[in-house]
Amino acid sequence: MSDPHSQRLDWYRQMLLIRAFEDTVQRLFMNGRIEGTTHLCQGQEAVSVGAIAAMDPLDVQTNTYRGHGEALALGMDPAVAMAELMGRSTGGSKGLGGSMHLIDTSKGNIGANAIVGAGLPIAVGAAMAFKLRGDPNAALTFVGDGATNIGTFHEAMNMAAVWKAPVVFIVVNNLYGEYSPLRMTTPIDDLARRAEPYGMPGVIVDGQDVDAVHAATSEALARARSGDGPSLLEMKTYRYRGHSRSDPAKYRPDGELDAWQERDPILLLGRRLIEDGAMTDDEQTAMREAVQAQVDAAIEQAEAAPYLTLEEAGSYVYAD
Amino acid sequence: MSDPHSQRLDWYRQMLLIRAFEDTVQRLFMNGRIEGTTHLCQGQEAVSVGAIAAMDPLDVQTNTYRGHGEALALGMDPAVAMAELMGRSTGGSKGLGGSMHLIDTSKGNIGANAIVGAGLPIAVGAAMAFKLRGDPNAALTFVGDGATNIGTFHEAMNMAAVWKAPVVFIVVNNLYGEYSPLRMTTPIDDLARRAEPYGMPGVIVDGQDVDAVHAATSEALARARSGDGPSLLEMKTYRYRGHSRSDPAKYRPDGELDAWQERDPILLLGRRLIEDGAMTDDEQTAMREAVQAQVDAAIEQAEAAPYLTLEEAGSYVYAD
Amino acid sequence: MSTLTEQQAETVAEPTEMTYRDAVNLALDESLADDPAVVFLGEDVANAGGVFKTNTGLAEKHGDRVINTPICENGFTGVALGMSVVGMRPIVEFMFADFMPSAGDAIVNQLPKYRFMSGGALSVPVTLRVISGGGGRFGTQHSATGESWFMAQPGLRVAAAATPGAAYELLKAAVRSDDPVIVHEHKLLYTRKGPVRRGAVAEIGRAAIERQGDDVTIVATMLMVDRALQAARMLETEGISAEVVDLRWIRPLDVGTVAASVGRTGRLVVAEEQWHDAGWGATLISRLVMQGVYLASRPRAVSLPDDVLIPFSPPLEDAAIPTAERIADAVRDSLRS
Amino acid sequence: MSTLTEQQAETVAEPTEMTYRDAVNLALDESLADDPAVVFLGEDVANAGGVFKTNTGLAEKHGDRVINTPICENGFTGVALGMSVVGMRPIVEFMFADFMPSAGDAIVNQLPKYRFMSGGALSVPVTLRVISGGGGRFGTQHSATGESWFMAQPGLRVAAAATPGAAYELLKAAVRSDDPVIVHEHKLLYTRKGPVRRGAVAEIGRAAIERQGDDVTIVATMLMVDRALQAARMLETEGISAEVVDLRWIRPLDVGTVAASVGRTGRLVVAEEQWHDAGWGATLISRLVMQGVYLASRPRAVSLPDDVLIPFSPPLEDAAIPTAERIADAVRDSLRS
Ligand SMILES: Cc1ncc(C[n+]2csc(CCOP(=O)(O)OP(=O)(O)O)c2C)c(N)n1
Ligand SMILES: Cc1ncc(C[n+]2csc(CCOP(=O)(O)OP(=O)(O)O)c2C)c(N)n1
Ligand SMILES: [Mg+2]
Ligand SMILES: [Mg+2]
Repeated sequence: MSDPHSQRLDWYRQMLLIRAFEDTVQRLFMNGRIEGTTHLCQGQEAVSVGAIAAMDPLDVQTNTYRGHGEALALGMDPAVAMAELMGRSTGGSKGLGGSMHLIDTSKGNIGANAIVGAGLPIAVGAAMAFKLRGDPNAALTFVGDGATNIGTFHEAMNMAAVWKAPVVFIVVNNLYGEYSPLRMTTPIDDLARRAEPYGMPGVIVDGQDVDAVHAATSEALARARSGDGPSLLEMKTYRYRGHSRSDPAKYRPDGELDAWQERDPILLLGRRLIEDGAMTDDEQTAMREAVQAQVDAAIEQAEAAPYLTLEEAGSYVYAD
Repeated sequence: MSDPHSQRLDWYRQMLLIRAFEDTVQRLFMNGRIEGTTHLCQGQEAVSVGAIAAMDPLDVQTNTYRGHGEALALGMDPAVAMAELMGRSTGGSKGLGGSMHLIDTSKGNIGANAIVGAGLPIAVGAAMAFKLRGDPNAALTFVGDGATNIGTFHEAMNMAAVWKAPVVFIVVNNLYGEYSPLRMTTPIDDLARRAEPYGMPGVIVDGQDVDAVHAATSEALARARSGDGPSLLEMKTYRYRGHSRSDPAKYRPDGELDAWQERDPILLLGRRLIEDGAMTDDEQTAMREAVQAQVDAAIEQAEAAPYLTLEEAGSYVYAD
Repeated sequence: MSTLTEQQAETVAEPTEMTYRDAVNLALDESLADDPAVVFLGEDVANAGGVFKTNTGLAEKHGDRVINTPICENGFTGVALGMSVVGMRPIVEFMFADFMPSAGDAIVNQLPKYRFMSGGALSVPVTLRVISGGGGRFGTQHSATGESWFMAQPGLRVAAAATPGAAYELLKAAVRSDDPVIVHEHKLLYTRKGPVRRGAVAEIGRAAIERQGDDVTIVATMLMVDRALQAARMLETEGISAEVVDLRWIRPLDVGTVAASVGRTGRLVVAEEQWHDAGWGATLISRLVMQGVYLASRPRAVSLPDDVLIPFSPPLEDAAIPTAERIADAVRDSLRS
Repeated sequence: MSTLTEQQAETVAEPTEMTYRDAVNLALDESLADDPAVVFLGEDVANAGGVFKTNTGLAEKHGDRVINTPICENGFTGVALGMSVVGMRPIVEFMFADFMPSAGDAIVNQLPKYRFMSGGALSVPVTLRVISGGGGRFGTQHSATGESWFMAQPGLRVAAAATPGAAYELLKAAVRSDDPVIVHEHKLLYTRKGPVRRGAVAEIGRAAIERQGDDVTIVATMLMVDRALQAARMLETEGISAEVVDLRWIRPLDVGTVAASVGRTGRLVVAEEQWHDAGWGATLISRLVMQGVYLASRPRAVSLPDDVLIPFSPPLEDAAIPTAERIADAVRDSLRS
């Protein structure tokens, strides 16, 4: 992965995979092949891929119910992810978690939380463990714009700053918290300002530009590892779909979605790769088809897999 | 009260009363005439008196377990306060609350909370009620430096700012949260910076100077009433005693207390009043003796008063 | 509440059929319309009718008294408390019962204690509307009923709605109470239809006998009432006559109504969408036994399986939540011994 | 825990007399010394020995593994969870049980569910040390035991220490468990003396019979064990022989030990420093009755008075919290019928 070209090709592939996965999952929910609810991340792929590409192998991260992008960027097998969404025993959490909890500890994914803000102190705790043990590692945590209004965000930021914990807070500002536009619940536009009361750097990043996301996250992680403490990175991005399965997102002004799609993260990187001569149009089409095939195969594998019994499920509550 | 002299004479008297009350309460705890624990505010009198003097008659405030200063500055009868500390039926809360809950709704004191940070959203709620009803009133809330680290602080500040609630946050920065110096739990020195992520003004105020406290609070309240929203005022002050009854405050560096006592709020105002020819030395001594007599009388009245029965206590749980 | 019940006598209308969702909406709309002191706040309550579409039209009709909050359960519950002590009557929506622990301090240390700490000077007329329950494939952090979490706390009242009529009357009673009341709604019941008596206000602490029977008393709340009624119909074909009590109030607990029913039937089954430990079912059994109520056979409890969390996986979630069949089995078992 | 009990057999020392406070301190010190993965965090835990002086010397000996936190219960409990899933074994101090609701989300939705949501991939060896109980004139927001608040939650274990020996053994067991365990200490017991067996580790879910008797079984936790023993001594002079069971574990509940005891005595009194609703006392009575355990007379509960909060006023607080006399009265009453 040291050759920059091959690295960015892989980023492109990951973003295509996430997009294909999410589009497919949406169809499966709509036609009832997956039950419950889901929170998709189309449009935010550059944040997941760029930030996670900056992690070292033994770094960890926590994310949210909108965590499919991070899970796949961390290398979770789409078949394992799909099986989890379908509640099968072959899922990452054996079907006990579902769409909101794509977890894979072997990939440094130590939590996808369905409680807003709850993942932040968990990441700070992991970072403090690294610091106490003298490990060279750091933690990332992904959190939404709306989540910056809950107390846990403040408590986690404050502890991380006072302890100089090696953690980076990725605020995924997609302009909405459920049906509420940012300014309906938040008195400012730039959430990077929320770093100030902790004496922590706060940086605004173009969340559509995977190169920019990667560069900013790499710098923040280096700072964290060096002992200089945490950072907050505000990723300006947009979610193409509604908040969750049941949300048609009627509350968004006309044209807003189109404007953002003109700066689609996959489009942007795809253009650059062609300009740089790293990839041809045909290669991109081929790659798109390849990841879709991967996702389609995942569905088949998942639907063929069994469910746990309730008794088996009960064996995963306690360790002792 | 329009004549500035008479107003400042009254502030002086209030500060003397609070000091005498707290010193006396401390003795009563030490010799067991009051049971349980108490949190005294000697050294912080200018904050209580100056801020509360800026309130309109129908404004309200919430404070904390360290709330004797605010309660008395709001005009609570020392005999009623003392009876509450002694658990008597003549206490402000009929003895059900105790030292941590000196409440007097008739004086705009709608809460003294023993849970760190819990008073803040309550003040925001009262302020929002005023705003929704079109009342011309505002709310104050007193909170410690340590309390700015709990989530409720952040949640209250954010709601107040986004709703432009007529509320003023008085951060009483006395440099310690229990046994922890500020910088052990908080990554910054000036808590006024904690207003930034809400787009709210944050002002540093000399908490030893009652005139400065009054001026800053009056300005912030005027702003709140005008619809421009909340403010945070950081009052730099110091608590002379330990955190609570059981705390000898051994953790403080030598000389720190002495340095602060040189800028004792009562001393500062007393000097000014003499310079301004508003008061003589003898008048100040007489006033000091008068308030002490008031406190001593309060003890007698309180100790003569009865207790509720448990059955009576039970009648104050539900309204219906 | 006596005044209310008089008032009610005058004004109760003929029952009209509507969904549980519409009953909630009607109670909210009337509460906001009847009293300018009523405010309604919560996450997205004023947007698109709310996440469970219970709030359709309210923001349009009642303007700035329907307030979208930031995501901060403990904070906005404290805000409701602050509003209440200066004369408002807030209704707070909890989008999922699972978020009540996020407001744990406000619910345990503030709402129920505030009046007491003021020596009775302050009242706290705050209603928490809590959308609860499993079966929706929302996973282990979004499927609690939480109906017994706060039943031990003096200063609170806790209600749970099993029918459209109960959803309407309980919410009306909560908003009129001068004390903090938690009202649970079950997300799987929103589409259920049933009669609603406009103007009716539930009596605090009064359970409702949903079905009369002679052989056994089944006590349940919310979705479990529905399943208990299904079980009763199944049992009827076997010649077993089951009485079904909708508890309606978890605090205060209507031990009297249940004791009277068990006095007639001699047998008790509690059907609860919660673990048996520290729940209303255990409390009810304990209080009945301490009162010396006669039982012809051991009481039975049909509950969430001990030591298992609620799984996302659809077949597993269905296996965890008590069914009509499991309730019927418990009844049959109780008749055997 | 079998390995632990073997290990224990080898290493348990002769009992030595010490205070409950020193027993807690010893267990903390040994836990930190035995395993570099153990960390201890909370408000002022590293300052002046902590607010209840249970932590004297720990910061000096164990350095940066004893961590003062800012005031943020939900946040630092989440931090402990994060530490635990990457291999540490955190012990968290809650200065007052009343602050657990401030960490409600971490305690209800995170600690107990985290392993399950990961399909068993993650373990959460977190201990919460909770200083609880009334009688200290701390008022209604600082006097809860909170011992049954979380007993319904699968994924958690809950213990409560009545003696110095229990304080030591339960804390050792909690720290060694790979699951989240809440251990309650009672602030009025810190000065009590009793024997402590160094190296002993409590068995999870095992109650202790503190006093043997034939006529009645009194079940209690923490301060109430002490008062139950006083009551038993008073009753002895009347020729009544009371067995006293220290429950020790609230989750899991040792129904077996209590059932066996009641099987011998035929009578049951629960003595609890909590309201009876939704508590371990009600749960125990319900489970015993559902098991069909024979009772010669109705079970009795001595609890906090229904519908009354804990008042500050000293004589009122004393009237609210169960006394040895009230426990003895309940026993006498149970023998009458
Ligand atoms: C404590 C809590 N309150 C409310 C919710 C319901 N909820 C789930 S997602 C969400 C909006 C979060 O918005 P944001 O943080 O911007 O993240 P996004 O969904 O945009 O990725 C809300 C209110 C929750 N899960 N947890
Ligand atoms: C939620 C909560 N956590 C912990 C405590 C215990 N406690 C009481 S006061 C205090 C320190 C508060 O410090 P600060 O906010 O600076 O106020 P001060 O005591 O200095 O006036 C602590 C930790 C509490 N009362 N509530
Ligand atoms: Mg968002
Ligand atoms: Mg302070």
